[in-house]
Amino acid sequence: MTAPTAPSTKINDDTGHDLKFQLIDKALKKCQFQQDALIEVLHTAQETFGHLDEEILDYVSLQLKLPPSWVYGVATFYNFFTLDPQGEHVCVVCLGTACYVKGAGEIVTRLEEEFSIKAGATTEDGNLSLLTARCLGNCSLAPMLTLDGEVHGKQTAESVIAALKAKTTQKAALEEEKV
Amino acid sequence: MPVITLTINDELVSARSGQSILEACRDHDIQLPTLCYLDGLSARGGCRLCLVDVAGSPRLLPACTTEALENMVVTTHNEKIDRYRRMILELTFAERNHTCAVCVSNENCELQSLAAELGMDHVRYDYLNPELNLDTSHERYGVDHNRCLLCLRCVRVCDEVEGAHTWDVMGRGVESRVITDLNRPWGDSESCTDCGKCVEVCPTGALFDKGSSVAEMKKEASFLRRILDGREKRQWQR
Amino acid sequence: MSEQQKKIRLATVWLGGCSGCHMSFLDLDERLIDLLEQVELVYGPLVDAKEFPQDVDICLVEGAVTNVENLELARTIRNNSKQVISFGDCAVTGNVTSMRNRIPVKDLLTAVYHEAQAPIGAESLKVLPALLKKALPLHQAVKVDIYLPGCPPAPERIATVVTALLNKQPVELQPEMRTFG
Amino acid sequence: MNPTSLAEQAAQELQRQEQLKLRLFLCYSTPCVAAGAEPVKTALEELLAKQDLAADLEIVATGCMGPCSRGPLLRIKNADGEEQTFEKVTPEQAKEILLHSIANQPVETTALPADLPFFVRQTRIVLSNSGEIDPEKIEHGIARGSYSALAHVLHEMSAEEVCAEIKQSGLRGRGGGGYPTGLKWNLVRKSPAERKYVVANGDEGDPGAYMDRTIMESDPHRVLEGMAIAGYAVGAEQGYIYVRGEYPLAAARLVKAIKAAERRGLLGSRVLGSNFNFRIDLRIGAGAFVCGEETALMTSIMGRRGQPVPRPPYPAQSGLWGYPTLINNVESYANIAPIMQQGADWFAGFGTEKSKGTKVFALCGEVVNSGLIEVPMGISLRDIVFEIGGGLPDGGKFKAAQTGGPSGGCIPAEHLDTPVDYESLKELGSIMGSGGLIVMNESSCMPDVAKFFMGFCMEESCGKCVPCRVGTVEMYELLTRITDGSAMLNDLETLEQLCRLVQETSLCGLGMTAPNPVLNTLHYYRDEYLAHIQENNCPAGVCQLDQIPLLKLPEHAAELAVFKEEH
Repeated sequence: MTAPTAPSTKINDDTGHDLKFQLIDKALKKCQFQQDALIEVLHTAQETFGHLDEEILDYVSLQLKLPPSWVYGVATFYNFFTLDPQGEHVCVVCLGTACYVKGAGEIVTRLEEEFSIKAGATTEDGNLSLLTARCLGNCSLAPMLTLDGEVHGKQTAESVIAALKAKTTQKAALEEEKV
Repeated sequence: MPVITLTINDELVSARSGQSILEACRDHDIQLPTLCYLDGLSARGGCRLCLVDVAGSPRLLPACTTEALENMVVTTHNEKIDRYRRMILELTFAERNHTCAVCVSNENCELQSLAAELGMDHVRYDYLNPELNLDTSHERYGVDHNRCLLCLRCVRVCDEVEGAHTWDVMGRGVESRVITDLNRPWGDSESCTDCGKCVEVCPTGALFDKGSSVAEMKKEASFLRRILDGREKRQWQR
Repeated sequence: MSEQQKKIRLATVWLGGCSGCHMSFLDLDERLIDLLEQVELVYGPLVDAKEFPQDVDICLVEGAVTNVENLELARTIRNNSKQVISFGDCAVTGNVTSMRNRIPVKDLLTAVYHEAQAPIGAESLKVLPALLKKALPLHQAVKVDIYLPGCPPAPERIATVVTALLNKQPVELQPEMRTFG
Repeated sequence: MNPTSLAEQAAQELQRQEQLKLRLFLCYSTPCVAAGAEPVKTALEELLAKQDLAADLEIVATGCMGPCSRGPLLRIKNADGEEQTFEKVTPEQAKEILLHSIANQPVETTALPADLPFFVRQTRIVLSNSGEIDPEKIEHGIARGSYSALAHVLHEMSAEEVCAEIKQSGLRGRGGGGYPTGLKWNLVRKSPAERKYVVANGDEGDPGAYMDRTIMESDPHRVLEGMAIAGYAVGAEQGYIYVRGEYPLAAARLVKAIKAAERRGLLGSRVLGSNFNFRIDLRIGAGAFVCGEETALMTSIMGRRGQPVPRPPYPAQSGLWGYPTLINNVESYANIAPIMQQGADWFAGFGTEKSKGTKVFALCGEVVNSGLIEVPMGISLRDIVFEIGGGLPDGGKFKAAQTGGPSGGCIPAEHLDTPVDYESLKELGSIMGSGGLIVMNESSCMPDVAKFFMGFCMEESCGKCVPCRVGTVEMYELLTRITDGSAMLNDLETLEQLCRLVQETSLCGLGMTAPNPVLNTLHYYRDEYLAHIQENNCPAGVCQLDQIPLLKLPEHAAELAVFKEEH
């Protein structure tokens, strides 16, 4: 196993990486390195890095003086924490009861077909992660979903696909411009 | 220590205050099936085999985590409880790939002998046949997730007795799996002390000594009581 | 002839298994002679009968249900037998036969018929009965009356079950006689 | 702050509000924001700035007003106290409404009728401030009485008296269980310990339920005040409020509210000039339904895998870190201040004999007015669905009302006149639950709905006990067979037996109640199950039924996916 590396001693050409670890340090200090605050620290890490890889988990385990398997167990228990990086765009389809009876299941199936991924996975090009949620509490907007955190209500498979295509082509166009 | 009296299966029995129903039963040679419970480790109440009927309780209660109380009336066996125990065993067999015939612990397995004892002779539910691996990266031991019951004796013995906390569980629900460190190969574990306690307490062939072939793995969990008594009561036995 | 008619009609069947259970049956040794005085062996790998007969009293079924042919035969057995016995672990639990269940059928056939050391060739697939997605214990296909576990079941277990059946007594295996494996 | 200065501040704020010519209340809760409340707010603010009207006018970004499907909602209130509510407001309409109102001209956009059953059939106790205040401004709450109950309790009542009052009110747990709140408080109060905790369960996980989120978003001080009163009553100095991770807005507002209250001495040390200290910390969930179960929630607060532990011992005896812990649902706490303010007898005047007060429901699914409602206990389902909800849209025919989420069940049309209270719903094989109420029409297939909930429980099972961990998967498999056409009749029996097992032997509430949707739909809609199995027919037209039962496979051998020439 790689030895846990403190950000200060880390040789890293990616300074953003160090900055991100500093955010974790801040969260650790805020909770006074209390072991009970593991979930809070993981929340911070997840928000900062977008996922929790081995290096991060190892670091948190070392700092909180918790066994690595304990930290890994907690990180994999909760839906919010992901061990793999997320896609450029994240689409979360609500599968709560109200959305389900209004056809959210169909939307997921169509998206899976359209982008050739299973719900919960990220496209190979890293462009899109398709996730599902167990009720986001916007039942009056059923079927609803979030696109990069933005709430979209009363959707159809067509409307989502169009919105997602717009997002992905937008990016392609921007890149072309740069070239 | 104060003594209490309770009724188990229509018989008045005495127990020490603070004892669990299971401990009271075992002190009086009343048989109760268990899988996750092991004398010397904290009780967990996960396998649900030691469920008993306690008069006045709307639900069946796990004997291992329920304190025996004065005047309690406990029934350990009846048609329903026995049927439920068999069904729980069916579910346990259906969950992973327990192929007794080719298992290192064949003939020395707590799950296998419990099934025979309780008369669980076939499984009505779909075998889930999960895709699970075998980790033999450790120098002396191996872990075969196909045989794991998630009783977590390994996790508890490693944490509570050895103090290494190498083992824990990842994921949840039917996807749960025991892991070492950050879900790395056991052989790479930095926290593991290679003591082998986890192997000895494992009720099935999930943890085994490397090199043992079919039906060769024999385990002895009684060492636990001995070393715990030695440690807590300073009664080392030679 | 009337003597013959009174004999109990016994059948044994070999589905998806290794025939080890039948070997164990043969290990009844001299007890086989006593047995054959009471029963007529009407079907099975040990006798020459093409079709599963009607009016079978006792049928010992070895092996898991792994393909459509097994399934069809299991149905026939059930329809024509008074008592069906799951004979050995493969019939009772799927056992070793079901270890293929984790592999998709297509990959399995590719591995066996195309990539194996001595490839058998695609043409053999044409005569192969369709495999079920999973190899199943017998009782998940048809109703089973008695479970006789073991890999293989020891001759003593077989003797206990068969004797009880011949004597029209309830079959009750002691715990040590009903372990899997 | 002490009780006197609290009252002074309330009076001051009220006076300020009364001097305003016009107050514009814009619903700024999640559904309305998603429907476009933000551009409306911007438009109104720009207009205000341009016309230099900021001194006489106020835009209040409020919490939920109720009829979420009609959002964005804008309510306008003039100095005489006259009110008008507008639905589906666009920025242009909003400007027009504002300009005409200032000029005292009639507004062209039609307002919602004041006697809309959706509004008049409700009784708002818990939600009395919701839609009336800016939840991020503590003065708004104080002007409407926030923390006055706490002030009264701290200075005029003993802990024992508080518990007695709550007991007398007949309030029962709003998280679903319905355990008498007063009894629970007394248990914790009497548990001898050097330290105790108060926990608010805001991990509202039932799909189709968002009452707690709305309460926390719309009136966070109401919850904090209830917790502080509880802390005083049971002898705790530390509270935790556990908010579902999916609710970032609720969490943010609670953080602000806690800070604001602490700054004014309404929380923290020597609350309101008394000797009572009470801190509240926020804990944010990370996505696990099982954490709604009280023992699992507590393990999660302690930063561990959110797995439940067997009860007894109950949290009242041994909870957080082994200390006695009072754990109640957010909505239960939101009921406390009104009870202390207006008295147990007043509260007990609402509802039925055994179920007192009101209940907040999230009414959604196939219903015209979906949204958040608060109704007195004992109201009939028919009144909720057809009066308040306005019936089903597009001439749809009512098939079932689902309550209690994955722990509840579907109530069929023949029981529409059942009064909504804990006991009646239980008798129908459902539960009150936390308050999700989803209306279904004829296009919902009941075995499919049961499968949906079982899939939910299967994915959310923590994995600690065997019956729930494996049983939910096996039940899901059986339901899959029923809905894909490969089931045989004996599968139904296996399913029912398994349901009983999981119900009776699971470790916690998740497993114990997971079979409810199956058993309940089997009870009321057995014909539908049988149609799937025996006639290969899904009456609602939802299920594909394209698989073949095992025993019929030999007849279909040719179609089976066998490895043939294509390789």
